Amino acid sequence: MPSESGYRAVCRVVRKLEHNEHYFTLWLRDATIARAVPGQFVMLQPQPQTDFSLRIPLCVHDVEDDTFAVLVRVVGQGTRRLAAVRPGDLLDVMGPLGNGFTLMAEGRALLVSGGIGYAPLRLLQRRLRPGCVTQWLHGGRTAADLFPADVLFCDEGVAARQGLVTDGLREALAASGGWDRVFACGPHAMLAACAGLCTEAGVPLEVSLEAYMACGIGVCHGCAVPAVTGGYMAVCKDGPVFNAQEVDWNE
Amino acid sequence: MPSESGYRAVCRVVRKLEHNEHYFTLWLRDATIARAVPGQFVMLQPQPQTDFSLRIPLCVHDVEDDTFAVLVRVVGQGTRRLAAVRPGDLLDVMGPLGNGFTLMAEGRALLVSGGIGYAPLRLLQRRLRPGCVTQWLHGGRTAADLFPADVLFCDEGVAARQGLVTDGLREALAASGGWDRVFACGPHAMLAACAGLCTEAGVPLEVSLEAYMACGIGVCHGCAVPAVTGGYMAVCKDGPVFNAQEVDWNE
Amino acid sequence: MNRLSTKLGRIELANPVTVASGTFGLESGDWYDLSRLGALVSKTITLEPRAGNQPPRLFETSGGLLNSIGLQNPGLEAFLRDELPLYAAVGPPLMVSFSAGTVDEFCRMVETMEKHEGIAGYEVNVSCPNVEREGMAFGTDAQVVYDLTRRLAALTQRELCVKLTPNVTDIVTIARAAQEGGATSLALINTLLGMAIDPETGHSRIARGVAGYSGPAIKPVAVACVWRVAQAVNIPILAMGGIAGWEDAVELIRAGACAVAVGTAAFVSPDLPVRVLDGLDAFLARKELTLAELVGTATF
Amino acid sequence: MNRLSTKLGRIELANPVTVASGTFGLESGDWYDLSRLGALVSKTITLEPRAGNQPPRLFETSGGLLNSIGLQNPGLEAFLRDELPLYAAVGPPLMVSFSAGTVDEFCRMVETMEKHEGIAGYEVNVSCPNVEREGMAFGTDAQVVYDLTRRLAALTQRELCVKLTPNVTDIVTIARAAQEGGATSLALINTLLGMAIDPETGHSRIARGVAGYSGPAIKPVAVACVWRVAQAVNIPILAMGGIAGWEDAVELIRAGACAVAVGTAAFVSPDLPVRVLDGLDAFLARKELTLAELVGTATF
Ligand SMILES: Cc1cc2nc3c(=O)[nH]c(=O)nc-3n(C[C@H](O)[C@H](O)[C@H](O)COP(=O)(O)OP(=O)(O)OC[C@H]3O[C@@H](n4cnc5c(N)ncnc54)[C@H](O)[C@@H]3O)c2cc1C
Ligand SMILES: Cc1cc2nc3c(=O)[nH]c(=O)nc-3n(C[C@H](O)[C@H](O)[C@H](O)COP(=O)(O)OP(=O)(O)OC[C@H]3O[C@@H](n4cnc5c(N)ncnc54)[C@H](O)[C@@H]3O)c2cc1C
Ligand SMILES: Cc1cc2nc3c(=O)[nH]c(=O)nc-3n(C[C@H](O)[C@H](O)[C@H](O)COP(=O)(O)O)c2cc1C
Ligand SMILES: Cc1cc2nc3c(=O)[nH]c(=O)nc-3n(C[C@H](O)[C@H](O)[C@H](O)COP(=O)(O)O)c2cc1C
Ligand code: FES
Ligand code: FES
Repeated sequence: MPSESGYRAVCRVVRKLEHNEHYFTLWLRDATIARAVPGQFVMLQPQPQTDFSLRIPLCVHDVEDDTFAVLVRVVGQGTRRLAAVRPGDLLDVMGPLGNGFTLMAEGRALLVSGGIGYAPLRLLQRRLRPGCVTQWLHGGRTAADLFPADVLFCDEGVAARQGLVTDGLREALAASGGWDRVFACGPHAMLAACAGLCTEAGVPLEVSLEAYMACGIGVCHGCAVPAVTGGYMAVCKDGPVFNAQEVDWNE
Repeated sequence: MPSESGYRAVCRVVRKLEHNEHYFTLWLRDATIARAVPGQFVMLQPQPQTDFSLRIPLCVHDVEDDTFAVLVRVVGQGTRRLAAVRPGDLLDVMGPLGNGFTLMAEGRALLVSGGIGYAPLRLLQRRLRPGCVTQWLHGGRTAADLFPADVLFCDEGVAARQGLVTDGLREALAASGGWDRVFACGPHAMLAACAGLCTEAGVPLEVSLEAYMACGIGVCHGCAVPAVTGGYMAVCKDGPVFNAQEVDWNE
Repeated sequence: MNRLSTKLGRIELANPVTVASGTFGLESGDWYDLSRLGALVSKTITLEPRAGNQPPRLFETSGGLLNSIGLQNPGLEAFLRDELPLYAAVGPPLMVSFSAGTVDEFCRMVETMEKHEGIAGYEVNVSCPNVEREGMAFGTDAQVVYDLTRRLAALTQRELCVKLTPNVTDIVTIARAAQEGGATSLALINTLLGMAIDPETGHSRIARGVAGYSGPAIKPVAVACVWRVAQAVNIPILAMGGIAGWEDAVELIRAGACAVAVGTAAFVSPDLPVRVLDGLDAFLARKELTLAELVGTATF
Repeated sequence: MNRLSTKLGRIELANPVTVASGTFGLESGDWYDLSRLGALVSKTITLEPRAGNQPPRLFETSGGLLNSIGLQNPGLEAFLRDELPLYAAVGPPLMVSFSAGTVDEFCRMVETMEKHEGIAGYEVNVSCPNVEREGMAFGTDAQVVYDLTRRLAALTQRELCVKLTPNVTDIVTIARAAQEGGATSLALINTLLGMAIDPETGHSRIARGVAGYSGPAIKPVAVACVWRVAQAVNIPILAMGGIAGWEDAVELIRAGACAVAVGTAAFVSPDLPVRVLDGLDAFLARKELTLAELVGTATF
């Protein structure tokens, strides 16, 4: 994985897709960051910044030549400000940061996402495809949270199955054929449930975690996640991708 | 004078004139505020406000039917933010606030301004005109600070006389003919000098003062200016126009 | 609006929203119906008139405001004569904020005020950083606060609210002292100590140097103070410090406040108190909670 | 860059800009040439390794940051073995920030560090809650600060800088106590106490509740503390608190600081320390001043 420690660039927004009032995708141009591997993230700051606010951590959602995409869910002031960005605008980006998912050369990979957890799995799915069989289960609380995947779970709308994406995971793990690895990203409770199901089924699970971040590079110890071995790991530096067994899901 | 206490409106910017990189004029539509008399001011807030910042006090520079103008000098964050406003945008305005200049029905009035002190004298000059003889002396530190007036003072450019506007005032007061009243607005030091000259010449002087403001309506006691009688007056409520003799210029 | 009713010590309030002393008060009546407030709080009054501090008295910083008004006020006599009747006409219970340089003077002021109708309670301002008492506010010494409160408590059956400064090592100690002295409620927080200097010229932005710091920037400090004090006392808390929207009021109430006051942010939006009130009401309706049920519900 | 040179007690610094303990340190080397800094300051180290506090540990507020890291660090032994050599390789003098729960433990740490080269001085972090004082920080009690400083001063000829908390009634008293005990410089300010609560759920934004508040929102408090302390002591001050640009550094220097540290704002711009340095240099050149001439030039 490219260790671009210390890389920071002012990137131009080349394209913006507004999916609905809650989600949008920005495509930015930077050849170095576009070398990101699936699972890595960037720390992004709208330019120019008039008042103090921390950078926003966002997964690399996709890459194309010298451009990369972030899929953003609007949740608060920072993401709202980002939603006002227009093509042609410049953004100050640090990255790519963190580790990445295990890129299997072959085998059967199950992708499980909830809500904005969809973001990092897009690039993963594209990179796994050549040699792997993949299935992508995606769940959303409302129809606005749904994106293209193999099976959708939602209590709203006609395109999706009723219920939780973890119900889908349970079924998929029980079905014959088996899976070599599960990759999951979504709310913490969903990931904890995935961890339980995969442990039971004996299938390795890699999760992409979120935590409140300040530095994004392992300096501030802000993004701590409890380790099964005691103590804490840094989501930004030791992750954001973890083997589910490394994480203490009970704390 | 219209006492529009408690009037507050969201006004549309109908026109914007950028004079140079330091000054611009905004025309806003609101019939009530457009009834302002010369010398009154407004407290203006860019909309929507994302983070806390006080309102910006600005003199009513001119009025036309149901619109009014403010002439703004860019000096810091608030005025910089205001400089980004575009026609069609909305601004939250409180006003008109404060008292006004004495509107002489006839006689000879001398207007003296320095820099952004030009702002309130525009409307005054227009309102005095029918019955009064007026002369307007305006001074600027640089050519960018110059606006149309009868005599300009500046150490830069060809259109202006060298020296300070107070030199012009001294001459004008010494010249035959005499003046019934002087109206001045500008930096504090300039106004103090004007006060000295007018006292000497025995001509009444009205000054429009500035002070850091929070409320704009006489509540917070923030905009204090020392009174000759001891204690303080509130620029926002007892002014912004004062008889020069009311003010303690030495403090 | 029954769900909004609350109690500040000895007085019942129709709702928990009021204005912070020294910011928008009676004058807000130009922007909204003042009688909608749960209570009114006067500017801080002193026995004698005060001219206030030399200007400049204000400076805005990122997210906050520095002020050094110096308790400019017309003095007790003029207040009782000219302003009290105006407050009384509005309706909601009035808390008179007052301050003094000595314990005796505090007492004399209460004795005088006790002779007047239309005062529901007192907000004892022992926390103003802008008046000289060897540079330190009255409210920084637990023993002094206890003695003062005990003397005042003996003089009145009205609500006795002590307003605390956050500029102390342990606000909990001071809060306990006020409670033990007989305070029936506490108001917190007054301004932090702050200062700003013009980098270009070196001039202090405020003539007097160190000033009082308020506004959204101090909200986290207010929440921490309210939370810590609420754990330690059993008298109600009137909270203020950086409220700029109803969410901030909810935050302070969850931290332990029974009532809230809007200060600095109302300079920008004079109708903020009623917007806070309406927002709080809608929040309680949505959560199917009464205000009393919301108080102190912060969890870890 | 001669005009930038300064002295922090016993050590000469090529320039006054460093990094605040616990924020960007060595790692900033990925963004700029670390050797340009006037000094380096380590994260706070404790005798034993510390896992730190339960997450969430961070929350952003308007203009500021709440943190509750809980001094997560690998412990003194691992620090001396793994990190000290990295600092030494950079060049500028290193101040090791350290903390402990008892006076004896503070002393033992200095004794151990004295045996190692590459340490120019100590930043004694007395602003963290500790065991001997029932959760109150060491740095809130003047007598404790005096005793501790005196014990430490006897153990070293290196720079002895005591880092003070603003969460006290009178920071001047504490600063004087440190000076009398033998501190050769002071660092101020550490974080304010702050808290935030999710209005919707009532959960504290920080697992542990009350946290440390830093960033631009606390700058006016830092300026006031530096100004007041500078009037009262004659040892140099290393100032921090909300620096987000060179103007803020000028403000703190005019208030009385001989050196400044960049903290929270560097999370947004890792190269902020050198931008502050360059801006300060340009300012001094324009004003035809040396840094020493700028120190304490605030006027009223
Ligand atoms: C490694 C990582 C990758 C992420 N990838 C994506 C992504 O691809 N797309 C996306 O939309 N979001 C992603 N997030 C979450 C995103 O960073 C937050 O939603 C965003 O920072 C919220 O900022 P805000 O100012 O809009 O919200 P705020 O108003 O600050 O807060 C809204 C909510 O977001 C949480 N939050 C705020 N700041 C952070 C932060 N710095 N880190 C984590 N949570 C925070 C708060 O706890 C709160 O619940 C990722 C987070 C991490 C740590
Ligand atoms: C009654 C009155 C009428 C005014 N009329 C005009 C006008 O017509 N046109 C115009 O361009 N300016 C006018 N001003 C000045 C204008 O209000 C300030 O320039 C503006 O508020 C500065 O805001 P800022 O955020 O851009 O600057 P800041 O970065 O906040 O400060 C820049 C400078 O402006 C001063 N300043 C900041 N805020 C205020 C304030 N609230 N009141 C006074 N001074 C302040 C500061 O002391 C500083 O020196 C008037 C001021 C008053 C009091
Ligand atoms: C301009 C101004 C004047 C104030 N005057 C007083 C006062 O007279 N008495 C008092 O107790 N508090 C006074 N305060 C403090 C406020 O009542 C309040 O405690 C503090 O500002 C924190 O709340 P806020 O952040 O909402 O403003 C004043 C604050 C400001 C900004
Ligand atoms: C995430 C974080 C961690 C910190 N860790 C320490 C520490 O270990 N030791 C210390 O003395 N100060 C620590 N501080 C305080 C800073 O060094 C500094 O004193 C304070 O943040 C004020 O400066 P600022 O506003 O520029 O950040 C920390 C601050 C932050 C934000
Ligand atoms: S965000 Fe600072 S250590 Fe991870
Ligand atoms: S600005 Fe508040 S009294 Fe004038």
